[in-house]
Amino acid sequence: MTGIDKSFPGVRALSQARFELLPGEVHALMGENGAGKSTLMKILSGVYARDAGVVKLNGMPVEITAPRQAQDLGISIIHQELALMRDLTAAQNIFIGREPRRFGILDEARLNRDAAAIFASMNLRLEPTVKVETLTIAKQQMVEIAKALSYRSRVLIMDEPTAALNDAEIAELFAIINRLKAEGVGIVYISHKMDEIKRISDRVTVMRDGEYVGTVPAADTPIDTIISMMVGRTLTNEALVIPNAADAPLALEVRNLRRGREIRDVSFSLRQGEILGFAGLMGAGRTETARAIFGADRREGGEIWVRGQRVGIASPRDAVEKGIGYLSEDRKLFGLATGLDVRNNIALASLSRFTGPFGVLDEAGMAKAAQGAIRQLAIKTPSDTQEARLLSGGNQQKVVIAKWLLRDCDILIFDEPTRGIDVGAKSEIYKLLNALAAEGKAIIVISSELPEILRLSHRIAVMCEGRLTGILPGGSSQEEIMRLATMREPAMELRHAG
Amino acid sequence: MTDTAAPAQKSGIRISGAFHRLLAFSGLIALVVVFSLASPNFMQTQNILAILQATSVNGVLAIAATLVIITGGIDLSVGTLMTFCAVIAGVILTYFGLPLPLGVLGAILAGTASGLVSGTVIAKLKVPPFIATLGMMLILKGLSLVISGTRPIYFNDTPGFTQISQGSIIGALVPALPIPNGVLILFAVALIAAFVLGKTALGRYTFALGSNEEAVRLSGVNVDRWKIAVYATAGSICGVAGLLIASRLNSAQPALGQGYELDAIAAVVIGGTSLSGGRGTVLGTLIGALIISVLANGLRILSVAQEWQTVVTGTIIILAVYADILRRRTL
Amino acid sequence: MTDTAAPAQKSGIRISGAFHRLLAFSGLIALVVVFSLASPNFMQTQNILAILQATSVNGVLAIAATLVIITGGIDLSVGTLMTFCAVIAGVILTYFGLPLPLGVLGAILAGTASGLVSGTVIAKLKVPPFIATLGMMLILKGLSLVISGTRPIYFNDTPGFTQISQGSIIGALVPALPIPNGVLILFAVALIAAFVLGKTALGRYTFALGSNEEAVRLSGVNVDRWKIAVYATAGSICGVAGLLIASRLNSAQPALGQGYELDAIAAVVIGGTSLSGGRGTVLGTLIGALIISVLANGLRILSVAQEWQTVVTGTIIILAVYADILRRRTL
Amino acid sequence: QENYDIALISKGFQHQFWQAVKAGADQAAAEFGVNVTFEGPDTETQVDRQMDMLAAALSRQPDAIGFAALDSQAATPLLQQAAAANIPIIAFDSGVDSDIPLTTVTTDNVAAAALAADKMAELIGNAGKVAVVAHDQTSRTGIDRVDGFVNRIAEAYPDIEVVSVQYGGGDQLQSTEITKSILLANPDLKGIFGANEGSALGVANGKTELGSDIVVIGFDSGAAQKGMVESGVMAGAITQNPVGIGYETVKAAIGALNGETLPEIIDSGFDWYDASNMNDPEIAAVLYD
Ligand SMILES: Nc1ncnc2c1ncn2[C@@H]1O[C@H](COP(=O)(O)OP(=O)(O)OP(=O)(O)O)[C@@H](O)[C@H]1O
Ligand SMILES: Nc1ncnc2c1ncn2[C@@H]1O[C@H](COP(=O)(O)OP(=O)(O)OP(=O)(O)O)[C@@H](O)[C@H]1O
Ligand SMILES: [Mg+2]
Ligand SMILES: [Mg+2]
Repeated sequence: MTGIDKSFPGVRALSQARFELLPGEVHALMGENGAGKSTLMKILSGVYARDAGVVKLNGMPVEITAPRQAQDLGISIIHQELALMRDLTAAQNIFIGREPRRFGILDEARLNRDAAAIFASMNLRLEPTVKVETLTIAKQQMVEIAKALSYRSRVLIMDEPTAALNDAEIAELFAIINRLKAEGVGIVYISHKMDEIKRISDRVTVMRDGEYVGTVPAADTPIDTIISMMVGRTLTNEALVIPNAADAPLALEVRNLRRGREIRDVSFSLRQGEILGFAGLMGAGRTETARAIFGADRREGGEIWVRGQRVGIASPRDAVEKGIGYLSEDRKLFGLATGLDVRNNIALASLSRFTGPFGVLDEAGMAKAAQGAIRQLAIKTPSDTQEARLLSGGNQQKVVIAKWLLRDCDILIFDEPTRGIDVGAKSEIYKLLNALAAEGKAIIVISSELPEILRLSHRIAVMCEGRLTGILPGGSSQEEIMRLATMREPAMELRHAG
Repeated sequence: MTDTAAPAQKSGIRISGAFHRLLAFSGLIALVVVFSLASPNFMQTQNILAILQATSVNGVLAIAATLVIITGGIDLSVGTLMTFCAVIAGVILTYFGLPLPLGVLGAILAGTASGLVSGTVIAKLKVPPFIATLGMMLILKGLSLVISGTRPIYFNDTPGFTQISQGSIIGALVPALPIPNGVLILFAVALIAAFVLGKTALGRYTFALGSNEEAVRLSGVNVDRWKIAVYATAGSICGVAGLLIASRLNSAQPALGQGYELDAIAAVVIGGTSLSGGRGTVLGTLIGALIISVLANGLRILSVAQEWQTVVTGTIIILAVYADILRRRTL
Repeated sequence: MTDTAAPAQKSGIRISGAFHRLLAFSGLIALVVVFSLASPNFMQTQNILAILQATSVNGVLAIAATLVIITGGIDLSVGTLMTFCAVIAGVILTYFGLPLPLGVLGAILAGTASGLVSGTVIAKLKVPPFIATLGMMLILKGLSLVISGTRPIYFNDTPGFTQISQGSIIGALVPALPIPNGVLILFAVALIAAFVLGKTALGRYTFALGSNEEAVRLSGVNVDRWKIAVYATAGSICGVAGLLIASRLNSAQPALGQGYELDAIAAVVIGGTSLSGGRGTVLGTLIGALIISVLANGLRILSVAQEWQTVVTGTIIILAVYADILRRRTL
Repeated sequence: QENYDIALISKGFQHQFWQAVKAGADQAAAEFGVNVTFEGPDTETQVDRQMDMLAAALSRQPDAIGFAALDSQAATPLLQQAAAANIPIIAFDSGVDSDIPLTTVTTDNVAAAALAADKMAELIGNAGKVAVVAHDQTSRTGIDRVDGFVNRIAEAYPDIEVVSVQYGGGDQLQSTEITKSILLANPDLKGIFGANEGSALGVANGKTELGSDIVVIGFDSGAAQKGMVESGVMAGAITQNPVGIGYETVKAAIGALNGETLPEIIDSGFDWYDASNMNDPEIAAVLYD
């Protein structure tokens, strides 16, 4: 691909962008949020039409104007934003458009067999007949990967495939990638996780502001060089100062929280100025716990105490009134009002603050607050009146973070806050969380990235299968966390039995 | 509208799928029980047949609407399209005097053609389904009047015609069960539609389109073609409804049909199909259509004053759907 | 429905916002031009006033429907609620003989109350808006007949009543411009609704609910309360429509109203508001309502046969929306 | 005298005409001590809805049925079913094309509309343009009244031209808008015939809103129409005798149940009324509110 241009209303997403992929190569595409990575790949896979430039396949210029054409040319893509049909089963999603038929009738048995075979080859335990909407995002992501694999393409594009995956799944994915590579498949790999780039890719192409910056071999280029190519300057990666919060007053106490098999008797406390990390494997129940505390889901038992007082939280509204904020892990479904503009999304949880007499809104105040947040979090958007759905994935995540910062809660629960966020912004967010803690705010960070948990937390709560299997001090080792995260036979259950 | 926060399943208690499905009938069964107790005339064979007969046309229209609604669209033209197809049958059989099978074929093809037009306007011109089918509703209403010369076309010269809906093949074999053919046709259409939805590619894409049209497009599927196919299928089904109503009335009444779309859509939604697409069943729609006719019939049998009938109907429709919501929540 | 694959902006050419808004009128303007050329009677002051007067009731109903549709809901009860409010005004003014302002207040409060009921059923009982308002449509229709004793209530004892819609305050000041009050009320309602939608918290939540209700709930907003408030506001606006129609007919006609919801929703959708919620404008709805009345008036002025009027109306509704889609795509 | 159960299935329910028929039926019910129910579809196009009502009425096993057919042929099978069950049928309003009904209580709509044409001609001086606003394009009464009026004009008044026939569904508001369009399109129009109550009121309303002085002739009565005839907005109107139709239908049904022989047609008649005669006792008796 050479000389690719692409503009959207008010945004020049690509200008003279360039990319090249060899067979049997894993080629990482890097860049900050909004650099144009997804857009470039959408052009390659026939989702967008380019404004200018040439696309060549095996040396021959090709015109790709529809996803179908890309598929026929042997190009398939795993989109950054999940593109699944929620009401269909996993197997039905994978083979959409290519259903096996017999006498015109769908061969559902074969469909499920084929899907099961793909899952088996991925070492994935998943019923082909389960409806996609009942799956966690991680499992949904695995379905997307299975779908892309099922095309047996010569070119496979993966746009942040690991954003929602845990380490075990990532390892599995990398095994698959290595297998494909051996078969001569060319793979475009987009990710904001720097360690993965080193582990998996052969070459790295960096983009900035829609332009081509350079291509370097992955093995002999230091990470810092790649990062400075991305952000156009060197990032100082200063060690974080974690002020001690051990004797600060209690902000939040959760006692014996229960719901079915997802949350089994979870108790912990959180002090003001403290960051409590939540680690665990996919499906450990961290999200469920957070949602139950926030009142987003029903509880079957347990008490919640805020600042030493027992509170009844029956809905998110109650939680917010008690000063609790929750940043959801699924921004598209639960975080963003995609039809509204950036300004209103940022103000959404704080509208009452901007409401004057007769319910009239202080639009100027909202604009000022939104623009402040846009600057603070370096959200890449043409203006605060841009529709939120038109932002790049990482910038959408920042908008949701800005919403909760503006709300000014005392207790903040961040569920996968850096999902899809670039390195530069990530360290900004780490700094921000630290600053918030320093202000005395109590923070829970749920993350599937252990380095992130280790870097941020004063203490680390580990969950496994709905139980809190232990709370570790800040400096604990990864091995210690993994041991608790896989502790199937818990001591707690025995204690209850006795 | 989102079920994502669906509560956890009660551990221990597991209710079998069959029982679960049976409960879906609960609103209908409750109505039947109440009316049976209230009036001895309700549970008579004659009256049950009258109810089924009254369901046949709306049921078939509702099945057509179900297909379209599952794609996330809407079809306001089902009622006037039904009439248009009846008029076409009238022209073929009475004005041209052609044989009965041609009339049947003509009515169904007219439905298909109209569905093709709606589908094309929606898929290719990107006109929202509400507007496209609203336009078609008016166009077909006008055309029915134009073609028929604004008067009913009678089928007196086609002796077998009234048998389509009013005859009883079963009754000829088992005289104790004089189920009218119209009712059989309703069930046949329901079976075929359920088969198409569950077992064919068309059905698969119907659900997929309603679930996430953009994802289907990104998967390389020719979204436009399948969408048009769904509207065309729904149109053909409206053609069957046209034959049913024409046969019942032994005439094509060109002015009839507007307003029928609301009853059809109501049956679909009462039956649990979501207007936002992606989910729905033909069985649910049948139950929805039956609830509507049982209500109307029962209230009449009880000689409830007509103005109160409307009030009661409105209330019970809300309660029936609310009961269904409660049932799903507690299971 | 997704615009993600929208083609690129023509570089260089930038069209100002004002011009862009003007073009939204293009369908309407085209119709006006065609009818003016076709008939010298069309562009008469009298006729323009007749068109505006004819728009007033449907326009006000469509504004009510706009609010609800932006939340992603639907209100099928606007037509019969209008009638119900008119009947309430009749009971207050004619049966009880109370003074005019109380009748006006009563009609509007009746609308608010009904909206509160619909909104509560939708927000608290989670009954889908289609079903809840379908039920309310029937309930209100029945209640209007019951309360009025199935006969019209005349306002002969309330002399000022016909002035609400038919009088002309402007005409009294500027005799050359005898714009009926009904039209002024329409514009007043439109201005207020636009203000509420654009400038107040209620309006902001209206859009937010239609955009992603779950996200709004998880932001700690009392979603139920705002949703109920939107339906209640829409209900109050239907109360205004009830006064308008009662004043025009100098009577509350209890049987009228059903079917009016379709015209109202059509105006909303022609005006560019999406039925899936999250976007829409009052100005668009006004234009949509005007397109409907200009079409009806123009075709009648041209003495087009009525069956053809329907055909042409259906076609033009589709074309008008298609033209709007093209315009947005090329800009 | 037995407490008979008599089901009346009419063509409509909500309009004042049908409410007047119902009033007549209720009056007879009270007088003869029988039980009467009254039902009809929302609009006069819903033939199949009427069939469902008739079927439900049959299931109720009433002693007799009064029936105003929207379409005679469509009803034949159900009427045969009633005959088989020995339930006497009395037709009312427009007739039923069948020999099953024992008698028909009816108005001759063609003749009634022709009378309206004669009055129109007289009032506009036998020359000029007129128009018709009717309720329905396909129902029997709609067709008969339009045909009766238009044919009479064509036959007897060569200098009168019917420039427009439009249909407003009997909806007052819609009929108002139609009237205004007709008036604005034909500034030299002399008169309009509104072929049922809703249409007539709409025509009068449109005339008032435009401040026109055309001749309006209405059909049926009702408080509003009577008021307009009195005030002169409407020159006059044709009235049927709906109360009489309802009364006679029930009475005929009781007669049939008591084994009396009934005449083939019970003509309920029609009259012209205007400001000059509407207080005459025999006219006042057939007008209703
Ligand atoms: N459909 C669209 N309409 C308008 N602007 C768009 C659209 N899609 C992308 N953009 C803009 O184009 C730019 C590039 O976006 P893109 O999604 O390619 O970024 P990215 O490099 O993938 O970022 P991320 O790492 O956050 O996913 C961004 O500024 C984005 O806001
Ligand atoms: N595919 C599945 N089918 C059934 N139940 C599941 C599935 N995935 C998860 N669960 C249940 O949901 C509960 C919580 O899952 P969830 O993935 O939200 O937890 P989490 O710790 O937040 O994980 P994540 O890393 O995905 O955020 C688990 O206890 C598990 O029983
Ligand atoms: Mg991206
Ligand atoms: Mg989680």
